[in-house]
Amino acid sequence: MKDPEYILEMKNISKSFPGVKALDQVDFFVRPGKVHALMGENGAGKSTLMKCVFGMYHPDEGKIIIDGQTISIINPRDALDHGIAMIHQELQSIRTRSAMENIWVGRIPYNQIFGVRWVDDKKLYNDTKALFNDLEISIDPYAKAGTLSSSQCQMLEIARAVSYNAKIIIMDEPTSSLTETETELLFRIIHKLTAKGVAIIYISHKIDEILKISQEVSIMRDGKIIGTWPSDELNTDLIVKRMVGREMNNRFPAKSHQPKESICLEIRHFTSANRHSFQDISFSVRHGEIFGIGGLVGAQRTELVESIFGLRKISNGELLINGNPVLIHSPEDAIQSNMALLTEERRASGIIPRFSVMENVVLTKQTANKAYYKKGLFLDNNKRSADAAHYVQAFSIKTPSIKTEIRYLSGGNQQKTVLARWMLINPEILILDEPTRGIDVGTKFEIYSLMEKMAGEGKTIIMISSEMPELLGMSDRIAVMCEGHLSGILDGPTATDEKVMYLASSYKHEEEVLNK
Amino acid sequence: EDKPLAGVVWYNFADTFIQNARQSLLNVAKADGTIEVTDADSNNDVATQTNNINNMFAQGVQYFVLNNLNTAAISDIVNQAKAEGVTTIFANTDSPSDEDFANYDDLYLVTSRATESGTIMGEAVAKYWEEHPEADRNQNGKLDYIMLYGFTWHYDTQVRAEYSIQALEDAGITTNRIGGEIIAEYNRGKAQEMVAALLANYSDDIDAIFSANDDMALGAIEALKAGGFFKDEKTFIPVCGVDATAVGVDALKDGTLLVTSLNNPVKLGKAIYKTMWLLENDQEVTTETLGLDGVEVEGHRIWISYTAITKDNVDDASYDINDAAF
Amino acid sequence: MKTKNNFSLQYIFINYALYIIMALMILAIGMMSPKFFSLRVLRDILMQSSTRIIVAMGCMYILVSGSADLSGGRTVGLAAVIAGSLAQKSDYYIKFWPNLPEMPLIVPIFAAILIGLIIGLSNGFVTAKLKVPSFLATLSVMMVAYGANQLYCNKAPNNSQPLGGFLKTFSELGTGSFLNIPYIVYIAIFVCIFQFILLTKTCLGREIFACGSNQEAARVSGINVFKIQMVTFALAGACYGLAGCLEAARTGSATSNYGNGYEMDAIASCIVGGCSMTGGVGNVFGVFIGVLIFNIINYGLTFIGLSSYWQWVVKGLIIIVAVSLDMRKYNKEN
Amino acid sequence: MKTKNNFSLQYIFINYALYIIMALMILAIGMMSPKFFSLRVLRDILMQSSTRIIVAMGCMYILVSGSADLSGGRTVGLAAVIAGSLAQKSDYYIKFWPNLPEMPLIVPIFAAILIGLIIGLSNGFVTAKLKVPSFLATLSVMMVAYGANQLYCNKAPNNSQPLGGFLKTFSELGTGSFLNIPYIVYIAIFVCIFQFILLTKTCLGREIFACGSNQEAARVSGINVFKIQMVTFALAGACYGLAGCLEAARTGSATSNYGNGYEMDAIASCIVGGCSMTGGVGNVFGVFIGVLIFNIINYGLTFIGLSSYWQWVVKGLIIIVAVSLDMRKYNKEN
Ligand SMILES: Nc1ncnc2c1ncn2[C@@H]1O[C@H](COP(=O)(O)OP(=O)(O)OP(=O)(O)O)[C@@H](O)[C@H]1O
Ligand SMILES: Nc1ncnc2c1ncn2[C@@H]1O[C@H](COP(=O)(O)OP(=O)(O)OP(=O)(O)O)[C@@H](O)[C@H]1O
Ligand SMILES: [Mg+2]
Ligand SMILES: [Mg+2]
Repeated sequence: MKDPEYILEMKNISKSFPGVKALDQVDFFVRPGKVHALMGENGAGKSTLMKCVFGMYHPDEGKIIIDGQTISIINPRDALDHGIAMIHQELQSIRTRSAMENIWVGRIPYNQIFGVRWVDDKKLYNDTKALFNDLEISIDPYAKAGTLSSSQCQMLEIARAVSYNAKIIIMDEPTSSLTETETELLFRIIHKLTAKGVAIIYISHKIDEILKISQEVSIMRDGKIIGTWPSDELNTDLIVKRMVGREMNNRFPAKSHQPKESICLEIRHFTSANRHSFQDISFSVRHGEIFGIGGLVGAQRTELVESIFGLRKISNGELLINGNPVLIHSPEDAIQSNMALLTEERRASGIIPRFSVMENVVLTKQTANKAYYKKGLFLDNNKRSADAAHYVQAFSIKTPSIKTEIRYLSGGNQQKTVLARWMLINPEILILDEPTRGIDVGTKFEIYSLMEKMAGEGKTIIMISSEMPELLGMSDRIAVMCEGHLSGILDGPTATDEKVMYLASSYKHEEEVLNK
Repeated sequence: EDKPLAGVVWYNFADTFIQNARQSLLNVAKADGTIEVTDADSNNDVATQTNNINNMFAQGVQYFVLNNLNTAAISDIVNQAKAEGVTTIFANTDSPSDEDFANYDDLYLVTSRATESGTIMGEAVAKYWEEHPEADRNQNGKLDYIMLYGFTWHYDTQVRAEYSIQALEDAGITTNRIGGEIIAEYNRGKAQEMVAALLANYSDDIDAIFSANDDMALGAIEALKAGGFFKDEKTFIPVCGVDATAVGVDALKDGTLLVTSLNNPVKLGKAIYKTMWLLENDQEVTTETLGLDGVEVEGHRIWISYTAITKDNVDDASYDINDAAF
Repeated sequence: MKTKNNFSLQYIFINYALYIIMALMILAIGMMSPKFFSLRVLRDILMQSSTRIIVAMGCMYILVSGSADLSGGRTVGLAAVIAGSLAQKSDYYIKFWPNLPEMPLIVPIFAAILIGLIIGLSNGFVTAKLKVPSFLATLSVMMVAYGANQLYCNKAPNNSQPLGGFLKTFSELGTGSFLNIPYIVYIAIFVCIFQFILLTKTCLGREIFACGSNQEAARVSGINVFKIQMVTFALAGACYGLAGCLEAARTGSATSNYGNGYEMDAIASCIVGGCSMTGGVGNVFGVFIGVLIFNIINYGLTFIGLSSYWQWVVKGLIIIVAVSLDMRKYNKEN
Repeated sequence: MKTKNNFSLQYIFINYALYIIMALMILAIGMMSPKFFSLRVLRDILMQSSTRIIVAMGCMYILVSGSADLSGGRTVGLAAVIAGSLAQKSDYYIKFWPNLPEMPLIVPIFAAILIGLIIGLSNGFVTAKLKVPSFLATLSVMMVAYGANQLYCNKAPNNSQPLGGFLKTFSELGTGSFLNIPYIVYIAIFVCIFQFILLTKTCLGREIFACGSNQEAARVSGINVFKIQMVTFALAGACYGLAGCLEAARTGSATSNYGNGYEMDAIASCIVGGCSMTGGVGNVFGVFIGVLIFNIINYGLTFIGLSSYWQWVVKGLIIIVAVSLDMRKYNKEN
């Protein structure tokens, strides 16, 4: 039998959910040994299409052909048996179990004695270690997944997908919580895989990555594939145009704001109650400033901003707003001080899954300002709907209606909804932890514009970002953290990739120097 | 200082009768002071009772009093007590067999005859039935009754149901049970709800209601009242209970409850204590030495009789649990 | 339009499985015994459901907020006894508080709700502040409440007798009716409406749901999770207290054993009615129907004269069938 | 090195709070009544804990796999009655099966485990296949089991009487001992060791944990979640069945009420021992200690002669204190 041209063919796939036709007669073909990128705006149907391949959804119509054979995939087990592996966009890890079990779950190495499958712990550890070495991942195989940071969990997912030795690996936004160093690592892994003939389906909103890694690009819009092109025929503008359906010349809005002299937020000697976290951090942020925070994974940026917001305890340090010391013990206090925090993990600490889009948007506003939505004793639904509808429009949140439960939205649209929640309270200090994670280019631009506008109004914005262009493109100043320490603050306009990267690993260097 | 210790294991403190017997025993013991009493609650559970028995023996009691739930394992318990060498009194429960008494000399029984409470109900209803020809409400010649059970595995529930019907049949009355085993778990609310449901369907048939305790009988009465009964003579339905609780006696006075029977908890408490006291003082246990009204001694078996309580003798239902004289 | 057709038939069956089964059940019982279709039966069932509905409503607050509550039954019991002890006629021969004058109706009601509140707040404190898992927290508080109840009942001169001799007004509360509908049915419906409004129309209600659905996200969004948990447990406690008082009034007596097992019935009714043990979902009407279903089964099976033994078996099977059909509405791929 | 010092003292107190409290409790009881420090008491407590341990182990499978199981108690009851009815002497005056010859010991044991398995598999089927939430599924199955048990017990000639008159060998199983340690203690320990090995050393065990911790993640990793749930419920059922048989042997009788409430005790012990209601965590040793703590409280408080009313109060308070201290180990900032 001669090798078919395509390893995976999806023909005429349709899938509907109540109120949405998520996939509309999609044809999609993937060649072996190639990276096939799949792009599209939030809610275009990318994840849904991939879930159909992986047996998590069952298409209403259409067929799936693998290696020239039409097959029906009824569950993920089937998909795995057919040599398909997947990195999921939203999947949480098995938090109570170790990293190595997370990788090998479902096929833990064993010795069969008396018909019982005894776990071969040694092999389990060694295989994991070998896999990690191979992939250059430095995670303790014994560490509980619940104690890992989101980027480490993402690396675990990647390692897991690779470990299946699959013919097809689906990667649904694998880099959305990775820093550039790790992204590089992922690309090296991908190269090794494609060299072995593995087909990769790569979903991402980061166009640079797509152009760098993929050979072919398919673009989806509204549940349809609008075309497939070889990557070398494409460039950023073309992709954006095809995705969004209109021209987009700039990735970032023109800088229009000017930081004021007055200091809005200042922290002094901030030290976490957790001894392994950040130590002695001091900086101040001015009114109308966009203050970026950069660093590698594990730099404790998230912990720092969560402490500022009252989610975590500090053992030392003080916080000043407009020059006045304030005590913040809880997010409630923080919100009363006009702060907002968009957290890093939308699933864990962002969305209220059972709430409608509308209720998710208005949640903080209605809690913080009880009088605002009240009509008599009760909530004014018209007002709430109007506010929610405004943001659904402004952020182009793709949802069948504002009454749809948020858990049915695509990942990017969930992120936009949570952002809208914070925008609605119109905070003086807005802290964003990876704000554009999983968000499509068009909307990213909208969000950047919004940040510009807010800064222009004299509001203070602190943004953690692992996306270097975003960090460099938006920030007035960039603080770089390394292993819980502040290793330096760079001036936005003069900062470069290299400078940030140097500082991001500087603390380590110093310590090494000291030890020698 | 070194007073002999008596360990008492009751089946369920949540049972009013048991609670009063327990209190009475403690009061008598405290007032007299010869024997110290400690007790435990089996919570209506055989396994807990088994644990409590071991616990008492581990404490090294000289007298062991068991309000036994585990009526199938009497011989085993007697053997265990014998091995421990502890004087044992079965209280208010099914009697050990003659072999058990032969097997162990220091074995006693202090109890009411549970069967009597059934018989009292049956006889009262039989009497009512004779006197009131209209009591056969559907005129089918049969006495259609509802039987409210407590817990099915309870010896008392079983004999009360059995002997009440037995008494009717002995009086030559044909009976018919409506609604199968209605298990209301000695619970007033449950009985009320279940009788209400039965009443909605069999309202024209029901001739009498038997209940294994007063609480359930009172629940039944509430349901009957809501169903239009007890308005006058004509709408009277005989309902019988057991225990003569305060609320039960109230109902007798109101003319709703037909009959109840008193198993005097004070008498039980006193009889248990007096038995131990006599043994402690090396005296023989006889009806005379025991000296309690309505308590008879038959060998090692000490019987307390139930008193039937009706509207006419409600005063007999009262007792004073603080009465410590014996 | 193949889909459309499927829609109308299958859709209805899937989405209203619970109601359909309830209707079938009623029909079946009615066929065996036509007297079942009577106002009296309806009234009985509503009346029997009333206190259960109030307990289930209390339980629903807790489930929606993401906890579990095992203290319901024993709180009902304690409240019943306390209300009863304050509602006795002054000439009753074993009056609980011999020196207390006769009280106006509001006193026992208020006392019952108060004791419910206290237990609720204890539950809340142990769960939300001491971080004991709600299952254990409420189990422990329940034990303390039960112990306290027995100690109270055992006080002289009562000596663990069932409490009786209630004032006319108090008994009337539980057995009287207006327009042939019992007062307690009005009260239960009032509690439902109150709760419906509180949960869906007020900010507090939405915050309760938010905490139950994703506590961490709720916290980040500025909701005071501790406060919300205290409030839900307090509301639940108040419901239990009220239910206890009505239970005493309805049955005309009270013992320490009242309410035993109500918490399980309440949780079960809530789940049948669409609440989830993991929190954040539930609607008042569903829970109302859930309680009714249980009570219709109980009443109906006794009504047709089925022995209690068989009732257990049949009840278990009905619930399995009803809920498994009902669950199909969540298991569509979406 | 201030931190180091803190470490050694505070760390130990926080991480071993449960053991420390248990030790304090034992000391306190021993001070009040020195006879408490005796081999006999130890033996009693171990013996009383044995069946509870086996039930708790069964329950632990379910909690770890992310479900809840309310059927434990009634399964114990049914198994006890069935085992008992097959273990009677041929000359017992109300023999359950009058025509059956005396059976070898293995028959009642096997029958009990079998009935446990059947109930477990029913639970599993209703939960995993019919998608009824485990709380309701096991509640319904429990109702059916209880009804069946009462019907069985009510069969002539037994008529709901407690079953007794067991064969020597059968009673010996529950009361006999080897090297002064009761057989049932050996059996309980064997069950624990078996479970420890199964959960930690075999693939099946790992899969159970994975399903409990994150069912969706387990499913997309290719684990057959349905199979795992069936297996855990079956294992749990087998434990309950075994416990039921031993309970009958230990007490020398059996009624349909056996095992009533054991499921709650088991869940409570599991949670005290570190299991979570949300699944995926738990260790055999912790659960073992959890059961012991409950039994020491029960035994100890009776031993010092505390009245049953006060026992409820004290027990509730001890659990609150112990668990809230124990919970601090999870609430450290790390
Ligand atoms: N389980 C579901 N139920 C209902 N609607 C759904 C469900 N899953 C997805 N959808 C809808 O299908 C559409 C496609 O979603 P999908 O997750 O495939 O988008 P996506 O292209 O992956 O977007 P993103 O870039 O944000 O991840 C969305 O409109 C979403 O609301
Ligand atoms: N050693 C650790 N132990 C426990 N939790 C950790 C540890 N390191 C990180 N985490 C968790 O992971 C999350 C992110 O951690 P951290 O602040 O170190 O990452 P970051 O520098 O913000 O990196 P990223 O860019 O991925 O957000 C935090 O919520 C933190 O609790
Ligand atoms: Mg997606
Ligand atoms: Mg972070």
